[in-house]
Amino acid sequence: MREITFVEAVNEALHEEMARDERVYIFGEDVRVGYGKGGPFGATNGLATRFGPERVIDTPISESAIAGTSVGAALWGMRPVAEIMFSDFLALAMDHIVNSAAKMRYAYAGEATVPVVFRMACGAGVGAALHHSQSPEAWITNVPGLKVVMPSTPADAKGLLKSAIRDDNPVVFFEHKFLYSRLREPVPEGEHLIPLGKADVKRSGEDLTIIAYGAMLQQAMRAADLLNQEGVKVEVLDPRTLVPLDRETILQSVKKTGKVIIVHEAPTFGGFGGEIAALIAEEAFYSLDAPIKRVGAPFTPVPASPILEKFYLPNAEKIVKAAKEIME
Amino acid sequence: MREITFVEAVNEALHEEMARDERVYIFGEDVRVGYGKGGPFGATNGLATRFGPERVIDTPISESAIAGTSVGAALWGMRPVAEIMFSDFLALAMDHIVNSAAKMRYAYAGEATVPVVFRMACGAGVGAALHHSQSPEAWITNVPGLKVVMPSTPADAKGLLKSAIRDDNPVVFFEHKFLYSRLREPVPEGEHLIPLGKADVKRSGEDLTIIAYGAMLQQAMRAADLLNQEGVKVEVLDPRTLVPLDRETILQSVKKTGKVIIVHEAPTFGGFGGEIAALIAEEAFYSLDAPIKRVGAPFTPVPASPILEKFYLPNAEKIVKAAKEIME
Amino acid sequence: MQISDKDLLQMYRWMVLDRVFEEKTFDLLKLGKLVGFHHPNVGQEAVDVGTCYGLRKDDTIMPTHRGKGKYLMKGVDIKIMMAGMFGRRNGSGKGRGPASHSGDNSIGLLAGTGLIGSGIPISTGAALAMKLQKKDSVALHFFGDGASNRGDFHEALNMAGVMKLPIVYVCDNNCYAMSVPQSCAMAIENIAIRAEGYGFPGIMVDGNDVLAVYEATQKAIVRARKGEGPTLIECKTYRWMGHSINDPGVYRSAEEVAAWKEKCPVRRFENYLREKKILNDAKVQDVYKKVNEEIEEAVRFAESSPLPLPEDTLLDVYADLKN
Amino acid sequence: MQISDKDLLQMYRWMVLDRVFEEKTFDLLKLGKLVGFHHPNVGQEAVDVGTCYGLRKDDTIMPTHRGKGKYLMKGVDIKIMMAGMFGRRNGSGKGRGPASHSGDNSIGLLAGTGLIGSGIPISTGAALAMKLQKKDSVALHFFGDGASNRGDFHEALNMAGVMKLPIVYVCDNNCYAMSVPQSCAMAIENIAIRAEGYGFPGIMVDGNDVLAVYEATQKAIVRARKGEGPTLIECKTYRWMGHSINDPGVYRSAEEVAAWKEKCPVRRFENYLREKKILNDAKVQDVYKKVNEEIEEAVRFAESSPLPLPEDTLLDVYADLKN
Ligand SMILES: Cc1ncc(C[n+]2csc(CCOP(=O)(O)OP(=O)(O)O)c2C)c(N)n1
Ligand SMILES: Cc1ncc(C[n+]2csc(CCOP(=O)(O)OP(=O)(O)O)c2C)c(N)n1
Ligand SMILES: [Mg+2]
Ligand SMILES: [Mg+2]
Repeated sequence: MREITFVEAVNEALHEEMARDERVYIFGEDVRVGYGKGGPFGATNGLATRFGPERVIDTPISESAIAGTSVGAALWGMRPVAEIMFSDFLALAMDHIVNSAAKMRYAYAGEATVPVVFRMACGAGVGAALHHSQSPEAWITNVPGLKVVMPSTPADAKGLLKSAIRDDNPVVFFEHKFLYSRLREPVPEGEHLIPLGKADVKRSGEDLTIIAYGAMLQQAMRAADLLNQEGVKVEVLDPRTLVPLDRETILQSVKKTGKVIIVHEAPTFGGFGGEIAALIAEEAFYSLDAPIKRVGAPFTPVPASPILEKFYLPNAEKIVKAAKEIME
Repeated sequence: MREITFVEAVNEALHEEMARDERVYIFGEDVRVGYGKGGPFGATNGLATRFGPERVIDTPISESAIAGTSVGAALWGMRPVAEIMFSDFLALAMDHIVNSAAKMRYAYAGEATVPVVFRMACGAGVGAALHHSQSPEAWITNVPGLKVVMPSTPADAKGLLKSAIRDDNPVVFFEHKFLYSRLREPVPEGEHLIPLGKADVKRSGEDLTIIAYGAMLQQAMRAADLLNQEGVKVEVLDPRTLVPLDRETILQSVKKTGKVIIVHEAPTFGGFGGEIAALIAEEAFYSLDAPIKRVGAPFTPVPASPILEKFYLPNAEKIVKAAKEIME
Repeated sequence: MQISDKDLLQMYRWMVLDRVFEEKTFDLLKLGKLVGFHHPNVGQEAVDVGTCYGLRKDDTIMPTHRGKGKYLMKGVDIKIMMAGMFGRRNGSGKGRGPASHSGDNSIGLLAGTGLIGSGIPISTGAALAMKLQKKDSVALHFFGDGASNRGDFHEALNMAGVMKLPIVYVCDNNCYAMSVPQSCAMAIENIAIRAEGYGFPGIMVDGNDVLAVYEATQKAIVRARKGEGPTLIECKTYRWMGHSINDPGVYRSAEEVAAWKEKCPVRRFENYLREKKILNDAKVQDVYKKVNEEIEEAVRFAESSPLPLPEDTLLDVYADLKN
Repeated sequence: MQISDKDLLQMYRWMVLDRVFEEKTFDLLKLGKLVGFHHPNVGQEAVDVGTCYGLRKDDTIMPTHRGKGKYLMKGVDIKIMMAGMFGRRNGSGKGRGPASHSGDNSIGLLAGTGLIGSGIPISTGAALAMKLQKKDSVALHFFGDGASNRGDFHEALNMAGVMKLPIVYVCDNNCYAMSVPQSCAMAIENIAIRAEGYGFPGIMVDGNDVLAVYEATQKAIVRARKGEGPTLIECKTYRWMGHSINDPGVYRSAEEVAAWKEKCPVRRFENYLREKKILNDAKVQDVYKKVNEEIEEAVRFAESSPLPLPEDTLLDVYADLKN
């Protein structure tokens, strides 16, 4: 299979869905031209020339209205793909994501759908500092009405984004910017759909489950390699969708291995890992034979210096260390 | 000791702190007059007449600027108490809470403090429906740099609010609107300070720990009574401050009882209870002799109808049911 | 502007309905019969009727929290609205959403949210959809003087201006946002001038003159349908009652309220129609009688409608997932 | 406005420093020596110098993401700034925060955030503090044309207007927000007119004419110090380079860029001073020489400065708590 980068996979999904359904349009800052290849990251490359500026719309710097108008257009028959350039700016669009999009169907008592996707680039590792590097998924996972997706591979990015655009619910779609051009992998051409709400076992093993998503999946896979060298058979599970969470696949894996480490890039405290840990501590308690470990960032903003950022980020070594603590 | 209501306790704290420190001022919508007694709930009663309209400032409907200007004023020597009328509107002030207030000290590399309190009325139970009833604490507990407080009793409300105003960090202070005029209890007069970051054991017991905050504390206490009648000795623990969380007191209690139920009013999924559960599943794992239970709201918006709202809200009966599941 | 006698009478009937509905539901509210928040619109009827009269089904409106007149004019069945206010299972919102923030796409009623001002971009998005769909429908969006200070007002109007969207922004300027007078919330007198900053016209009208409101709206609608872009219309009016049932209104003088009551938009329109011989005592009585009957029937319908089932709580969160 | 020759020379020196600093650091950026984002300010120097010249220590400024001239003029040590850009432990931000969003209360430098427009209420809050403290200091706030479309612009300017706060809003209108031309982001040409909607004056100046900018700013500052409220000053200018190092600038024509380079603010001011016989070849060379030396020295300082320690990550999150 041909290999493409993460951002190319995102771009391919957008191309295909715009070609398939003319209700789909792109709405955000610098999406038309950007740095010459569509946006600052190239995610919207070629869309404006192919589909015209009517369907690939550059907006003013107005994150709240980008989100809010997208809710309105979705209510009125369109399927907007709204782009929030950096997921840190989710804070500016927060009201329309949590109070408008998420609650509309309920307010309409089921008589409306809100098929909008909010795409946003998240994560650290590229030296973008405290206001352009956050992993804010936990800000919105307590909000009923939203789906929340965070792919970890190019193939998943394509398949999940296509599904998100076809979904009749509001979907917040996090794309990790570290992966954009750094991760190149095989991605199926054409129709390739991955259902929202299905986790993926990226590697099977019997001794320990590592649950990781976003850029942390790569670190979990590396950690699994390292641990394998010491004879520990690791299962690596990627939830892919955080809301709805694939509880069954998670519980199945933990019931098999009895040990679990949950990894995410956001600070550990208050992060989405807590939800996964709580689920396991309630539903798979009797299968557990060691404490549930979480590996995340310390409770600080993302620092600007690369030296500090490296210290800040969770990585394979930190995962291995956590594993050793519970494998004893 | 004289008894006052929850909102009177809040009001008393504001009076005392404004009298003590002239850098403290109140900033928000309808805080001066409101419905005649200071704001829609009476929290700012008497402040404008006592301290003048210069220090009790009615603002336009501009939640983002209420928060943002408060950050600026705090940086420049003031100690603002900003009021966001309903905590659902936190979504509008989100950027300045998570990206401005929380990160300023870090951006200044320690050379500035941001002593601002964001007060807001949270919670359901008063028929205020989906946009005026949320418990959004989990939206901001993954954000380093903030302190997050949610008192459960009038005495705690007074003592914690006074401490929050004196704190040099940004504090988000949730006041449960169901408690405002419904809960009347003894509150110490004058100087009464409760340190942020200290949990409170509201009732001691050996068989089961119930951790609950906000309006749920009352339900936990009721549940403890009910369980007591069946011979179960319940310890009820109120974290009071969610960030920083008093890990020691929580772990101590769970290590003693071996069983824990975590209760909050927000939807269970993705709620702050996950953090508490994860803490326990990691640090007190070997003391646990039953699954960790969480009791929260279902994963829906807060419904408008009182019948539905009653079904929605966690309560003592639901807590007792959860207890029975793990006491077997 | 030429308006037929029939239309004038219809408009009058709506004015009366709006007035009586708001008064009646406020009484019901005081009796504890309604669920949720309600913000009476008494005194502001001319804005409702002048803007909503003659809209097409494929035009959208998004009313504010204040009053139910716009909903009814856009086509919400008065019984369904009343049942919603009573929190019944068959009413607007069906007990899940509040009656005043429920929508209905089939009649072009967009739901707002309980957040003042946040509806502005949502309506603007509907206008964007209309434009992308190459339709000549129009979005009408309502908001108060207070809402015009929200960032969303600015972001949405600016977007609508630069994208030339088919939308009419109607500001119900009733002089107050809860207890806060306009002068305490902005340094300007005329909110309409803000439109200049977005590159489209801003117009002020006497919000107690239903025909002036109607004329201004119709002009703006024509402009929007032709693809010439948005208009902001500021209607100067006043709310007679407190912000809500909890509000004794201590922040304004009895004289101020009395002076505005003198300018009653319903009576003013009635007098005008009497002068034009379109109305007389008998006709007025007839209108009131029918309106009262209609409302009474709606109340009966609502009171005999079923309450929601507790488990309804769990419905309609997602289009596909079940709780 | 009378300005002494000494002041004019000082201003010229700042113009040159600004220009050379931005060019030099852009070269360093290309060499991979700097950490974080940098947005070169070349072409916009007259705004920096015309606004920041002559400010008091107790006045505040909050610059934008673009350029370092304002920071240096307000009193950030050039060595410390450079060390910050190199990500050193003793530099602005100390490796925790980026050099361009670090603040220093002792010199009236407010830190912004990386969110375009979000600084506007923060500066406005500092102005509120000044007013509450009954000081006659002034806050100067900078933002781009793009930022003026953020809701925070609206909310903050409205608040400042109604509260008559001592603040001067300076819009660096350089015609683009990243790749988006002003015409694509708003339907108006002059952002200054938005001030009318907030009840205070909006003024347009040629942003490449340092003296015009200076004069407008000084007037606004006097007004603010007297308690008469805010002013919005729109400076029309242009950025010569891409938005950032990643931006080849394909969205604008070579002719457009060339035409604006013709209007170079540094050369223009230089010519003016030459005509006034305040400058001559020798003096110009001397200014450039000294500026270059100063910058070289700052680079040497930065390069020999210590890198942060990994554990520094954990510092300064809370005033009291330790990680
Ligand atoms: C974002 C937000 N802030 C505050 C409130 C509380 N609130 C409800 S109505 C209202 C006043 C609105 O004033 P205006 O827009 O003038 O409309 P009016 O009530 O006068 O019709 C306020 C402040 C809210 N619902 N949403
Ligand atoms: C809220 C927000 N949206 C988007 C961005 C990404 N961004 C950084 S600079 C910029 C353009 C800003 O334009 P303008 O305000 O005109 O300033 P200029 O760069 O032209 O000096 C954008 C869109 C951001 N940092 N913050
Ligand atoms: Mg009003
Ligand atoms: Mg610009």
